[in-house]
Amino acid sequence: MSDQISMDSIVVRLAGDSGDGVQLMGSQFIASTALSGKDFATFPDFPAEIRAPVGTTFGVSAYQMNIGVSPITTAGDAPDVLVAFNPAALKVSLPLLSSGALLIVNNDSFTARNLTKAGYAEDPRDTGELDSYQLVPADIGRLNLEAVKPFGLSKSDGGRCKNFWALGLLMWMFDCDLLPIEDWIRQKFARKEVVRDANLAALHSGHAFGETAELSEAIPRFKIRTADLPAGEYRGITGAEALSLGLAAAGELADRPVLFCSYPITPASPLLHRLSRLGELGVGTFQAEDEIAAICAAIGASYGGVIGVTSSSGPGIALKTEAMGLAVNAELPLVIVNSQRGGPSTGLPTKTEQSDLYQAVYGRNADTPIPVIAARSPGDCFFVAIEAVRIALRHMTPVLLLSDGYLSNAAEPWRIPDMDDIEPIEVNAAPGPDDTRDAQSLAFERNAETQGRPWITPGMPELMHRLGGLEKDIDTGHISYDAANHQRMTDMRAAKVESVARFIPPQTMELGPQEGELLVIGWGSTYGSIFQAVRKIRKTHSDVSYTHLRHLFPLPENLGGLLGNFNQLLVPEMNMGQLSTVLRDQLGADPTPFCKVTGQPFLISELAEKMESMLPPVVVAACKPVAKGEAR
Amino acid sequence: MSDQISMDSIVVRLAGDSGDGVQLMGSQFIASTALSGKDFATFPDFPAEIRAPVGTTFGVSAYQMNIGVSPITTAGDAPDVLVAFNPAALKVSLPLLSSGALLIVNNDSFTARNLTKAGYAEDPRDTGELDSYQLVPADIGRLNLEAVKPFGLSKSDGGRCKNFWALGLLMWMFDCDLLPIEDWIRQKFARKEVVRDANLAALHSGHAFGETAELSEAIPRFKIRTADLPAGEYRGITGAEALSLGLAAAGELADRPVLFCSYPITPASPLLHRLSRLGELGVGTFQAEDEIAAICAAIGASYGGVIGVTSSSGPGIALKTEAMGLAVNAELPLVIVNSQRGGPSTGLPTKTEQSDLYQAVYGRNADTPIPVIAARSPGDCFFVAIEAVRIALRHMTPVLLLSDGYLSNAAEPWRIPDMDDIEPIEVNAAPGPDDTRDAQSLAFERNAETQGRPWITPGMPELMHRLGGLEKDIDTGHISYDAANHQRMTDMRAAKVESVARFIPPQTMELGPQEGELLVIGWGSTYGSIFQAVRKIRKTHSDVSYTHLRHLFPLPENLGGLLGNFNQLLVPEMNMGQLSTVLRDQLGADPTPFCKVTGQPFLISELAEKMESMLPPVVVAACKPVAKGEAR
Amino acid sequence: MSTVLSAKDFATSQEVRWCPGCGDYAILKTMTKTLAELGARPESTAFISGIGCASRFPYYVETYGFHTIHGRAPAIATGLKLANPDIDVWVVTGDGDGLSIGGNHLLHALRRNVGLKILLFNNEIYGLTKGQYSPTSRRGTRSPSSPGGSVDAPLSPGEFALGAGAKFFARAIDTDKAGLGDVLKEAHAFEGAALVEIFQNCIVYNEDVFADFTDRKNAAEKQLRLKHGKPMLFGADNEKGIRFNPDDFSLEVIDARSVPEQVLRHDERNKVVAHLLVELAKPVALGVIYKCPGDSFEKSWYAARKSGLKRSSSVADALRSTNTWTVT
Amino acid sequence: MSTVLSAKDFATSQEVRWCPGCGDYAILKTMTKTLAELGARPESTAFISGIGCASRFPYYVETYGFHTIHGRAPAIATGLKLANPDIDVWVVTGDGDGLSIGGNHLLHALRRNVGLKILLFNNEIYGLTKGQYSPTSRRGTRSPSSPGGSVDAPLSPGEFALGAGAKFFARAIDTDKAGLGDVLKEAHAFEGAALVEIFQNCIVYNEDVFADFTDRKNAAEKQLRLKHGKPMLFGADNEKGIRFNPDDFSLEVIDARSVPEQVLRHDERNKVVAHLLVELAKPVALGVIYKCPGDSFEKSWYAARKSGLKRSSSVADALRSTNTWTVT
Ligand SMILES: Cc1ncc(C[n+]2csc(CCOP(=O)(O)OP(=O)(O)O)c2C)c(N)n1
Ligand SMILES: Cc1ncc(C[n+]2csc(CCOP(=O)(O)OP(=O)(O)O)c2C)c(N)n1
Ligand code: SF4
Ligand code: SF4
Ligand SMILES: [Mg+2]
Ligand SMILES: [Mg+2]
Repeated sequence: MSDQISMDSIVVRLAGDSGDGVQLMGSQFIASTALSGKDFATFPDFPAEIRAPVGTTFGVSAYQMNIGVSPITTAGDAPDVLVAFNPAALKVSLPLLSSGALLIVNNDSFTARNLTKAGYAEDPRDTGELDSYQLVPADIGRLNLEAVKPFGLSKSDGGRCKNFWALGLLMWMFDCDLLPIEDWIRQKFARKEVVRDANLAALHSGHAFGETAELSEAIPRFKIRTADLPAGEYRGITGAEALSLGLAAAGELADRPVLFCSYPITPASPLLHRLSRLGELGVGTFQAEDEIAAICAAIGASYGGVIGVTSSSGPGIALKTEAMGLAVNAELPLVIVNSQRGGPSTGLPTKTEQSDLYQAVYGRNADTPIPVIAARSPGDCFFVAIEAVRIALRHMTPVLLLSDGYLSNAAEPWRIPDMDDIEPIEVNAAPGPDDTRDAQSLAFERNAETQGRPWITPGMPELMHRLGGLEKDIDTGHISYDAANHQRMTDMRAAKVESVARFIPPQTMELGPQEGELLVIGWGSTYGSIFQAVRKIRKTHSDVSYTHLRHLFPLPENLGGLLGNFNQLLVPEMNMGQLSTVLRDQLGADPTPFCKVTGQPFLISELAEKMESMLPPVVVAACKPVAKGEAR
Repeated sequence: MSDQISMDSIVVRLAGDSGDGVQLMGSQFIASTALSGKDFATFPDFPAEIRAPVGTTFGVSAYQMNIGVSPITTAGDAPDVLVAFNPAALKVSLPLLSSGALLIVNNDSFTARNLTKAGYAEDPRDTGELDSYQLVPADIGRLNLEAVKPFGLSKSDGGRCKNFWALGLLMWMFDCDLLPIEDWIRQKFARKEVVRDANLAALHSGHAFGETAELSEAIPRFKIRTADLPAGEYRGITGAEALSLGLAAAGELADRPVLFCSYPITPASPLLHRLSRLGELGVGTFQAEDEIAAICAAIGASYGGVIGVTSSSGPGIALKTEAMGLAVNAELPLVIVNSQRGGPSTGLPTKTEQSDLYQAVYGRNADTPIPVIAARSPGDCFFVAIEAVRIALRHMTPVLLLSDGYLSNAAEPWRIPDMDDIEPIEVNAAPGPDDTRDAQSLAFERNAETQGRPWITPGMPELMHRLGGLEKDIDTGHISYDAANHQRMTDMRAAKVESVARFIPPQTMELGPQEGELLVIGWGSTYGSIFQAVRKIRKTHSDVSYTHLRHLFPLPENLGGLLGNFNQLLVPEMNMGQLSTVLRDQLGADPTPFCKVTGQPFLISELAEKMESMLPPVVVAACKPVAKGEAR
Repeated sequence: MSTVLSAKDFATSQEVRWCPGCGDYAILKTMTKTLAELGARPESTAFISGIGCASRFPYYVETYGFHTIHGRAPAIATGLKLANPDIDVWVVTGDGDGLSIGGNHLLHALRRNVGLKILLFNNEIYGLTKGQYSPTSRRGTRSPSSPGGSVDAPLSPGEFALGAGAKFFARAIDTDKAGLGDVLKEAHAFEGAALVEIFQNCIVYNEDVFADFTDRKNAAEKQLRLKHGKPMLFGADNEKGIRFNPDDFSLEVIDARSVPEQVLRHDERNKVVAHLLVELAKPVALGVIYKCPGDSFEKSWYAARKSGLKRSSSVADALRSTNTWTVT
Repeated sequence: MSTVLSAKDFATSQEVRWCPGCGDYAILKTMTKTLAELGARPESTAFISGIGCASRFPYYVETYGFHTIHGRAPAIATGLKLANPDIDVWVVTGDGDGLSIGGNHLLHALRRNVGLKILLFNNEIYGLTKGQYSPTSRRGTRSPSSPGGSVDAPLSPGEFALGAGAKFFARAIDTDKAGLGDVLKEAHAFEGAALVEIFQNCIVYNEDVFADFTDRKNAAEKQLRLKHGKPMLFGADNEKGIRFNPDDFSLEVIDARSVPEQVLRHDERNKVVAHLLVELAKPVALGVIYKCPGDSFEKSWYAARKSGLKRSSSVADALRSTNTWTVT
């Protein structure tokens, strides 16, 4: 066996046609590395078409992963290993690779036709442009077909096994146990024996290829150090999984069912899919006729005493806006999940962006404040979901929860929390009947701290009352057109949302001191990249700190103070500077925005570079030449 | 004839049941005073119900007007004359009146039943609570019925003439010519002779009552000085009228038809109603099935080469949000008019508010900038409509135009502009066919200054191209998922809207010097109140200035500089501080918000008071006592 | 509180805010009376409405009530019904609310057969927004937004409902206490979505638009009151009948005395005849036009779930339902 | 450019981005061929679509094309048609786009009879969002959002259209060039709103859902190809016929040879039979099921306006159409 290359972490990218099964292969590989105790982060990147035209660059589907010792927080800037199923995949990925990267390419796909489709005038394997990489050409197509031949599949069906062939090879390179993935194949294809057996054969064939090719020592093997993660029971989790489980957990913590009402849209649909399998946890799902019906059904559910949740991405959230106003006015709990994607309009449905913050914080007619919170990582989605429900029930308000396409699909290892450690969610109890006040007034008797009113729902005797979207008398809830009352109600609604800030923990630093030269402020899924970038920069600049916001509206009460402790503020965002607006507006701060709107997550390197540019150059004392006449 | 009381201006308020015809009476009275050359401003204030229950306070419909020498810019803080058709109308209006005001009350309505409905335990005419006013009780009900008796109307039909009876009395008090209103009645009721004659009889009876009662000298007559308005041809105009005519004018100036697509909603419907009568001006109207269909039909119209306009108020605008994103992405011209009303949700449909500024500036998913402009007065709506269309066509972008319920219904005398003085609106011409580039690329060849692309529409030969809401290649307009292209397109969309600022006149002062202590910044329909309040305060504080924004996004380029010239900034708004947010965000300013959310316009007095509180007390040198030990 | 309730017990303290003479008053009265007669429990009854004059209804009924937003009541009511299928949910909507902006939600609530009793107050006009023509307004309707007369073809609520796959469609007249009361009771008894079109007179903006057949003096000649299993007869002495003409596939009026055997018997489940009945103009068909019992949406929805919306498993287990590993 | 155009001239340079084997390819091919056969002018033809796999269609046709937003194509197309009634406007939509989120716009476009040719690509699934069940999916459809099988009752596009007051409804199969081509031509010739339901095979998420009757080997037995005025015959040798049974108001299959006089002749204007035909399952009715010519919306709309959208008066005059006075 060749010597294994030991590394702290490694970035692997799989790329191929939409139909090549790259996403499946990636997630299975990650599942295996997870089981071997490594930390990881993934970034699935796929086209908007179901099956984009074969062989084209815009049809390339990719899965990138970063595997290694903790903390791994991004899928990595530059892949060290690329598996390219066709020339287009090679072409698209090449600019990303780290120099000297290992390139495993599927030889059989380098036909004249595919090269043309990918826009290659000449075969790149011949032009020398791959010279700086470690090229491992493999006849994946042919070898796979040979492996599956015994099962009598058609050529095209047989060809579909090639992701398992490549997976087998990867498993060998990273010395993973084949057993779990074999089990998985057996289970997944239990009803299609031929496919099951063919996939298993392909897997073993790829694995064997590693062993055999090893003889020529062409393929390196990697030994990645095991993650030094905190002790505990772990699982792999994507944002969509964590968010669905979090919503179910909130239902358990509040002891109420959850009704999730949605209409499919990329990249929000996985939530609907996952939740529709969580019936046993007291979660119901309703696929409505559109986004408006979805939020309205969720409002109806909340009105009926069940935790109403709705979900979509930007364009669908836009459609829900009017109904959010109703939930605010009617003072009903509701969670609205936005899995953000690139826009405007249909935009870039499968690419990630954080550009719906304006919409979340300011995007409604009238003075209609709604608390806004955001998840930072796949696993964090679980806790943010619980937090959203907690706020909604405590204050009797809709809550906007921001996730994004990247978070939904990305995976990380996650320490399974002990449900007993999580505080139960209290529901504002319905009052007993009261002779002195009628039900109508009881229904609007708000808690002085939270402005939350009791959650009185149809079915409760003696508490019948009428609710509506017209302005209500602040005490009785009856329709009121009174001028002074409208001011009081508007103030109450503002106070309600402001009061959320008094229930949340103070903002803390992720990295660095409480005061210094530069504070980086992040929110949402950029957490991973910013964390690594600041960690890196801090090696030379200890006066750089990093804080990451979960609560975007209202902001934590101590945030203004923290911001004031630094000379410079940097806000990296995957939008045109929306959090910077909120910070200027809410805190009068003057941050430097760092914006990227390409549908791709930040690279650690570009973040680090930006920070460098804001900081004094590092002085390496010994070597520093003193310019003539320079005052020291 | 009794001596006439000469005044510079007078505030008159009419109030009664929704069914009493108060709005009609008010607008007719104003038409008459207008013809006699007075300046004026009106404020119709009515309940949300079609016919709210008779006799109740929430069913009171009122029409307030301020008449006099120029400039009259608000309907006045405190009425000098009140005509109250019933106890509820008296009760609601009393707190507003100036001390010593003249109260004309309809005696016949002060029945026990009506008093109870209005919440009066005792008849206020007996309790002394009207002592500080000048009470003129008149048997309006009875006298009117007597007057119309000859025409054989039923009691209830006859009773409906009483607004004309009261109008007759007012006409006498203000010495107006009866002829125009008689003509109007003859025309309006041409097909219903009996009603026509009864109304005329009621009008004359009221007028005669003035003459007769005069004998007892109980009723004063007023002589209001004629307005010193600039020379020109004038008409009365409401915001809804001016806006409709402005849209038609824009069509004429651009030499394109206008298609106005809308769905009824208070207070936006009057626009639809008025425009549906302007067919001869090349304006079409389409009443869609909902607000989404309305904006989409308008987009379709613009796509077809006609100026597409849509209109609604807050809740309906919310529904249009998704489609606005399409118009931005497709780079199509579109005007979206928002007649704002009180919210959130159904809120206070007939009350005014400026609380949709957040929605206008920030309220969309993704980075989707749209220019936002607002009208300041009824007549200004005409020019703002033209400006909106001009921007839309120049930059090929949707434009949001903010009006509000107050502006829609309020009236003022308006100098009719000479259409020849208004610059024609240029349309980005379609290019001729070009052999070197295909139609697809020609359609997206943007003007470097404005980022406006040519307006190529179906029917034009050789220019067929495909358009859509997915991200487009910046040059060819083909679908593009390319990362760098998305950044460039996002930047282009931002640049497009920013470029609007280079085409608008620099911000100027309405009142006061270019630098000083306090700058008041207003927008929208608060113009009238702020103008009067600053004019008042400037008598004692010459270092107070006032500027009023038409362009809210992007802001005028010189605005930041102007703001910097003052020590303090005050932003009065009928919302919770939304323009303050925009100023903090866009200019890093630190304004003091002054917010009012009662569904009622600002009073001049409350604005003046607020300014006082921010300014050093006026030192009246001679009398100022020097406190012991006080350093001078 | 299990005493017998009267119509009055279902009235709230709120002053009713419709125009004097509006047909909505009569509907309200019949509704509260019917609730009392049905022995409805206020706490397990909810009225959900959209926006419009009609949609003010919930404020006046002493049960749970939710005046929501324009056109969305069926969607909100669907959520409520899934959350708590034990609540009797009445939806009140208008021709604008239910068929213009809300057409899609009504369509899908009917298609799914959600157990809602939906009352469509059809006055062929937008009342609350001051009289614009609506999707049910007849061609040529002059209104503030159609000063020259509307050009849109009107929608037939009955055809719409049947096209949507509705399993219950009935009609009644606002002021016809008995007829409306009967229909409300039938709707209440129906398991799925029941759409009731009520001809409602808006005296301010569309006065007497239905007077031709609702006027009591014309009632006998112009109304066809349907009863399941009974022959379709009308006229002062039931002397006229309805016959199906298989040659031109139409319903026609015949002399019921001379050819009684040719008079069609009303079969609520006959969808073909229902299509013809909803289009019949002279006379106008009233009562339950179509009824086809079957499982409601919520029933099927719950049936597909082992324990309803109850938890039968724990999140702690669910978190571990995939491969896990332990770091020590 | 008044040369004769071929199908190829209607193809754009864009690579077609559907899954290999998707039924959309066949429809595209027949469409471009039909455009050529109709002598359509590219500059006065526009394709407007919503969002979905089907809605990618406009990118591939060398005419004007607008890929809009989900469900709203009929509304956008209505605006275009009013702005320029001379454009031939084709709307392309899917069962999700047109009947789920866009149900209301389709409803009202049909009701108003706007002159749009609307192609509903019905694959009974949401293709683009990866296979969730749609409003036309059959009960029990397993999909990512209905792992246990859907419980919603499906909507029938034909019933929906007729309920909406559509004046033209036809059906065709994606791969049936002749049948689809004919129907497209009929739709094109129709003045008002023409809805064409196309059974489209989504090979990825709902493969062969229509195979039972679309398979060529079953065609003769399972398809009823309608021709106006012709008897309703089917079977390998046209040996079977359709009869109307007036006893139970149903369509039934009879032996066309033994009782040929009982075979119904297809009358496109017979709405009652149209209702029965759209519900007929064995055989499935194809071709123009219902057609009732009448003025289109845009025609009535323009007729009500003296000079169309042209100006016949000046703003200067309009500004003075009320009382004015002069200040000197
Ligand atoms: C989103 C939205 N759009 C429009 C309106 C304005 N609006 C309120 S009621 C109504 C129509 C009412 O007509 P209908 O449903 O027939 O009820 P009616 O008043 O005739 O009883 C409209 C257009 C609104 N409140 N909200
Ligand atoms: C407002 C909005 N909601 C949801 C979506 C997501 N979406 C895109 S296409 C589609 C359904 C497509 O189904 P169908 O119309 O049947 O077309 P098909 O893909 O099957 O051809 C959905 C839900 C969207 N793009 N926009
Ligand atoms: S406007 Fe018409 S529908 Fe509305 S309350 Fe008045 S009469 Fe009734
Ligand atoms: S997902 Fe289905 S409908 Fe969409 S392109 Fe693929 S086969 Fe066609
Ligand atoms: Mg109505
Ligand atoms: Mg589909």
